[in-house]
Amino acid sequence: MDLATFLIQVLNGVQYGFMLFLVASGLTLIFGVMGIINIAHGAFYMIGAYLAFWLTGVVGNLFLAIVLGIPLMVAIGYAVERLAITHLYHRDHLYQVLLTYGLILIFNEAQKLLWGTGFHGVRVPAILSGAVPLTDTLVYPHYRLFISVVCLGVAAGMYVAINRTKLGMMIRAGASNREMVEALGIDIGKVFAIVFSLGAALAGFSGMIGAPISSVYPGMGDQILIISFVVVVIGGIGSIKGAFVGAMLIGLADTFGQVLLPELSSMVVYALMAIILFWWPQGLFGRRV
Amino acid sequence: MPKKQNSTTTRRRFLVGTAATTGLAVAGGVLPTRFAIGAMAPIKIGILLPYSGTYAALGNAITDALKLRIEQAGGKLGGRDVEYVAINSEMSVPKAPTNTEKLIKKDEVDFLVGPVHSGIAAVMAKIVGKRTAPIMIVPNAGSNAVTGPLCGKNIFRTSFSNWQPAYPGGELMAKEGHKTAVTISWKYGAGIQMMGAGKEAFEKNGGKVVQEILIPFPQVEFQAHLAEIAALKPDAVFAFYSGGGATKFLQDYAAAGLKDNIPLYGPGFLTEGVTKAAGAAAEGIKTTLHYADTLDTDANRNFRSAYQAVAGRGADVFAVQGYDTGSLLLQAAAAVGGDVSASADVIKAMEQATFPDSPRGDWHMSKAHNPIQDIYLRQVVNGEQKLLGVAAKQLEDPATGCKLV
Amino acid sequence: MTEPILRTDHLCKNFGAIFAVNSVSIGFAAGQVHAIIGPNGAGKTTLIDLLSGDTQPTSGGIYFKGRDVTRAPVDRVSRLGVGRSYQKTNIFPRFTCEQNCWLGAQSRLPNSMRFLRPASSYSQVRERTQRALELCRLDHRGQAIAGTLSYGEQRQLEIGMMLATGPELLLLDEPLAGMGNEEAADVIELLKELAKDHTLILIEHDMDAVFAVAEAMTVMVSGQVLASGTPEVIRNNAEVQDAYLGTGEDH
Amino acid sequence: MKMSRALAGFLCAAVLGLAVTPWLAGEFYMDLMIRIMILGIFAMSLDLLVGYTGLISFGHAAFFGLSGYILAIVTPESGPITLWYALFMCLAGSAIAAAAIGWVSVRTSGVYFIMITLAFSQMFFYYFNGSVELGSSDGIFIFFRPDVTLGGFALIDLGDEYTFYYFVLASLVGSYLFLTMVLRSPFGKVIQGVRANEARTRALGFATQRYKLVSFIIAGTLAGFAGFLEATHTGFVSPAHLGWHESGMILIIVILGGIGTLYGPVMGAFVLVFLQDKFQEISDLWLLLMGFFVIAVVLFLPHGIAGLFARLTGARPADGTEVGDKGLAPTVPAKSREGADGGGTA
Repeated sequence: MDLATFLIQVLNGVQYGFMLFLVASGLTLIFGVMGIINIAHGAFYMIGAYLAFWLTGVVGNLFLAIVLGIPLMVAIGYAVERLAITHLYHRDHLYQVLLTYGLILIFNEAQKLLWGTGFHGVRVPAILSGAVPLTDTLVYPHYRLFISVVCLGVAAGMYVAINRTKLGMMIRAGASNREMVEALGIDIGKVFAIVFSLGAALAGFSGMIGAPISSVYPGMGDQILIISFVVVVIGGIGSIKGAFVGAMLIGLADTFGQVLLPELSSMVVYALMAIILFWWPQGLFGRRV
Repeated sequence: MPKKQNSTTTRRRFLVGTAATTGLAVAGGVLPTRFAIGAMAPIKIGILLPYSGTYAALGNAITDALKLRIEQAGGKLGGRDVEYVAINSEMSVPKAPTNTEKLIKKDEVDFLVGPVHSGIAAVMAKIVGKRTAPIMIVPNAGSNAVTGPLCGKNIFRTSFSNWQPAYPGGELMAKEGHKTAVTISWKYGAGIQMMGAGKEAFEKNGGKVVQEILIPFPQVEFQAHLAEIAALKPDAVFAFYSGGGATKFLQDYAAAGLKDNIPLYGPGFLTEGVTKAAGAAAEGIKTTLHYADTLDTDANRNFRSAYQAVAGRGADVFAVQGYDTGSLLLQAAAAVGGDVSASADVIKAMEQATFPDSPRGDWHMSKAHNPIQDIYLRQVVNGEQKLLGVAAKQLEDPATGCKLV
Repeated sequence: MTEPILRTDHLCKNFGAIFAVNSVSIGFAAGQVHAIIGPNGAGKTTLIDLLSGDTQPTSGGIYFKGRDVTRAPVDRVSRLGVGRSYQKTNIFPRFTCEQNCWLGAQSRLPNSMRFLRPASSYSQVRERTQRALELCRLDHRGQAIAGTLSYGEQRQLEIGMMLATGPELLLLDEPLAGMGNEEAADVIELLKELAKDHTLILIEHDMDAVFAVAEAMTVMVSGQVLASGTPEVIRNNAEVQDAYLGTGEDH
Repeated sequence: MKMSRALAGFLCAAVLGLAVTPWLAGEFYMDLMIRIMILGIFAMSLDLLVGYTGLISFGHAAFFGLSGYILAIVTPESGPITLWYALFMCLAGSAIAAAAIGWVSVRTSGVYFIMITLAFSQMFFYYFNGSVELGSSDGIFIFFRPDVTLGGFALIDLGDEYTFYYFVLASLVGSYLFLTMVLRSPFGKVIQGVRANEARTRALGFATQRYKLVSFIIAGTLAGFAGFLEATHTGFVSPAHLGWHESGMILIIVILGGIGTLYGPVMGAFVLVFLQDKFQEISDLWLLLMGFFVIAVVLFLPHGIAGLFARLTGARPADGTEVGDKGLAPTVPAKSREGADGGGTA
């Protein structure tokens, strides 16, 4: 592997990592603040992608579709939280996994009813359809760069929101001490509903913004779900910083695994996870209990 | 879809009867009973296809076209009504044995149509191959093994073997003057077999495959391998993906700028039914397949308009395979006047079936029960599969390992 | 002076920059009741956690009967003969009292990797369990679900579980916490009885109780030992009065 | 583990019912019962972890599938293999794998345990998925069922459906009795203590990690036994047998049946398989029905069928892990706070 190829692979790994971070951040937020394992997170991602496909068809522009789609995702997240998740706060993880597994089945079938079983592409907005030449044969699409920038923006936005806003304060407090928050007269139920809706919206947003490069098809949420969990667990459950580092590690490990260890490529990320949990049983940035 | 609420109760009564008269049944009392039922009861067609997940579109296309063909012939098989018992395979191989056994033993279907997935095909073939009934018809899964080592008297295929559409593709690549190539596909039966056939043909015709990339199924992250291809700079790339994977591969391949520098070839599935989703990324790609949308025959035009009318979407190769499955069933049932229990005669009729009205052009069964068919050369032009000619005339699968040959 | 049964040597435990326990060296004489007192946050519970093996020290050493147990995990410390109860009741609330004590008793089998015979057929475990229930005065409640007991009974049960392991030394973290006067009096009686054939190390805020049972005392402030000695010495130590006992007359 | 008389009677009747099934039901139902019984063994093995040791494994299918692959590898293409040899290889392989995975996994807890078991099973999945010699994602066949011959005479020929049926039935009863024995033993008491309050169990003098590991190995080996039966039954094994969907499905079965009861998960297998069968007949959208059903179970039947059964028969729980409302009850606060730092760290 010459240096140019190496750098290109690093670029690919980092970009994949950014995409993973976007999905995993919502997952870790819900995990960390509410203590809920939401395996329907991948389904939210899928719904986002389908919304992008559908709304782009209606309004003719992906960006507009995203603007319209996010409130829809928030609404879906809110409804799910109120109807189902709210019964899980005092239940064991086991039941959370199960109930959200049931949600996956329902969302997958609902997707089938609403949008059918075909697969669809979503056009890259014209303004971003160009590419940057990397070598004489290889170019790098503007849209991928755009996604990376957006992901960085989201990461920065989350940092600010969590550290500098009142909601962020409540979220931080809720994560560390639920009783105390309740004692302070804050409606923890409301905080949870907001967090869950935001998490769902983040997943949906990832699906929407990723739709032009992932394409849109049934069952697309299942594939991203497991790898997102790996990211979250490596980083330490509940840690946004951990999710970011985990996403980068997985993105790079997966990319280089494919090239250097083609025989074992898909095992690489799981092996990495096992190794990390062996040395850091709470993930890299997890809090010890 | 006709479901079988009534048959369940019938079956329960039948069970009680069996328990009471086991001796009688063993003595052969079952046969006349069966014929008596056979005269009036519908012919049962068990269908095991995916109706959810990534390949749901294939399952729907096959089912719709199969029913269309039988409806066109009056909705009866050999004068008997038809009852469909469809199970969603969910593309799950672990569930395949149960689903297959259920269709055979519980629903006692006369014909078993399915599947899409090669792994499930192998499971089904293994179960069906041990028995004399029902007769299995594979409307898609291309695993060479189904009409190779696993072939059987009562196992037919109306689609293709993985070898068939891939081999001419490899030839084409060499004929167009390419000396080196990289093959890329998923690491599973179909991918391995198609890449193998393409490589075989390419190297027989003077080419050299410099790298074989197999990505774990069903992963769709291609970036790392595209960079690898860009670094290798082969003359051409030979690829097999299908469905959502194909869309994504084509898009990523184009977006990485490779499409303009390194031409892409492959079995027709690469561009089949994905041109709309892939858009410009699919333009100009040449593939080989046993069907092309724009085949200029009455049979094809009629089929396409009829299918569009009932299904509400354009026909693709999967629909064609479903349609021909219907034709095969019609001929088989007609030959025995609807008494499909006489399986030797049914099999004979199926072996001799002809398909003059097939949208893909006439074809017939090989000794291994796989289509001997034309493979077309197509190119995506303005989002449509443009027919460039016949890549291989009446191509027959080598059927390696089949004891029927 | 005889070699103490348990001794610490410049024991330290810090969480980040904060020293919860700072260079503590104490010897606990065998057979004595040794109380550790001090204001909240003085590091008493952390010290007990270090002694029991629940927490590992940052530096320093712990020696039980001359044996280095500095890094020994809690289960090994327990098997060496150190029992402990927790500040916050720590029992198996869904088990019966008998089952709670059973596990303690069973832990004294050479090992519990035994799969064939029913546990109930081990008569020595059964007897031990029974004795522990009697000692903690819950023999009449053997079949009651632990979670349904009164608070005081749960504290008793926890002592019973500990006794079932047959310890030589008991670490008791505020055994009287949260109890009414009557319950507390019962437990003090129990402690006095246990003191007859066990070494006791206890943290307690109730000074009357402490002075009623303790034969030796250590005062901790800010992770360090302020003073150590007999109750008399401690009571009259000016520094202690300033730092902790304050006016001393509250109690 | 005292059980009520009603329950004991019910279980005896159930076994009797299973014993006569081949004489009453047709080929299909016999086949279905075999599948259910195998799933029952698989589910019981997971119950040992989830219901009695408090370890929620989301990768239990790894052993189920691995054992099938071992059978496929040791079975020659020319003829059947000796039952004892095949069984030994499958069980030993599963046990070794469980020891290796368990050794790493029991160091973690809570969500991390769920995830690390998932990670390991995914590693197995991708190993077999990528192994061309073993059929990659399409799977591999086992052409002959094992048998026991003595001087050319087949003593046990699992190729015979009836023999196989009773072999599986005996395995089911045997597994139940084996696990009951283990749970009554001193070892069983310790793991139940671990589940109820691990910290306390440690403080009482038990090196709990070792007990968790041994429990993990026993459960993995038993899952391997179920996998051996499954592979023998269908003559086929594929990567999907050890995928996370399979692990999730068996968890659903355990919870549906009632965790911490052993017999509950077997009933869970029974109900789920039949329900699937019925839902498939009712509607094309049967997965939608299944989704609502799963949610309903979580919300309204947290103790599973066994809990319902206990309520109906008025069975009194004998110990902390006996019956539904003593099990992993919904009132237990989620032990989910580990590692929550809620951001502020981006």
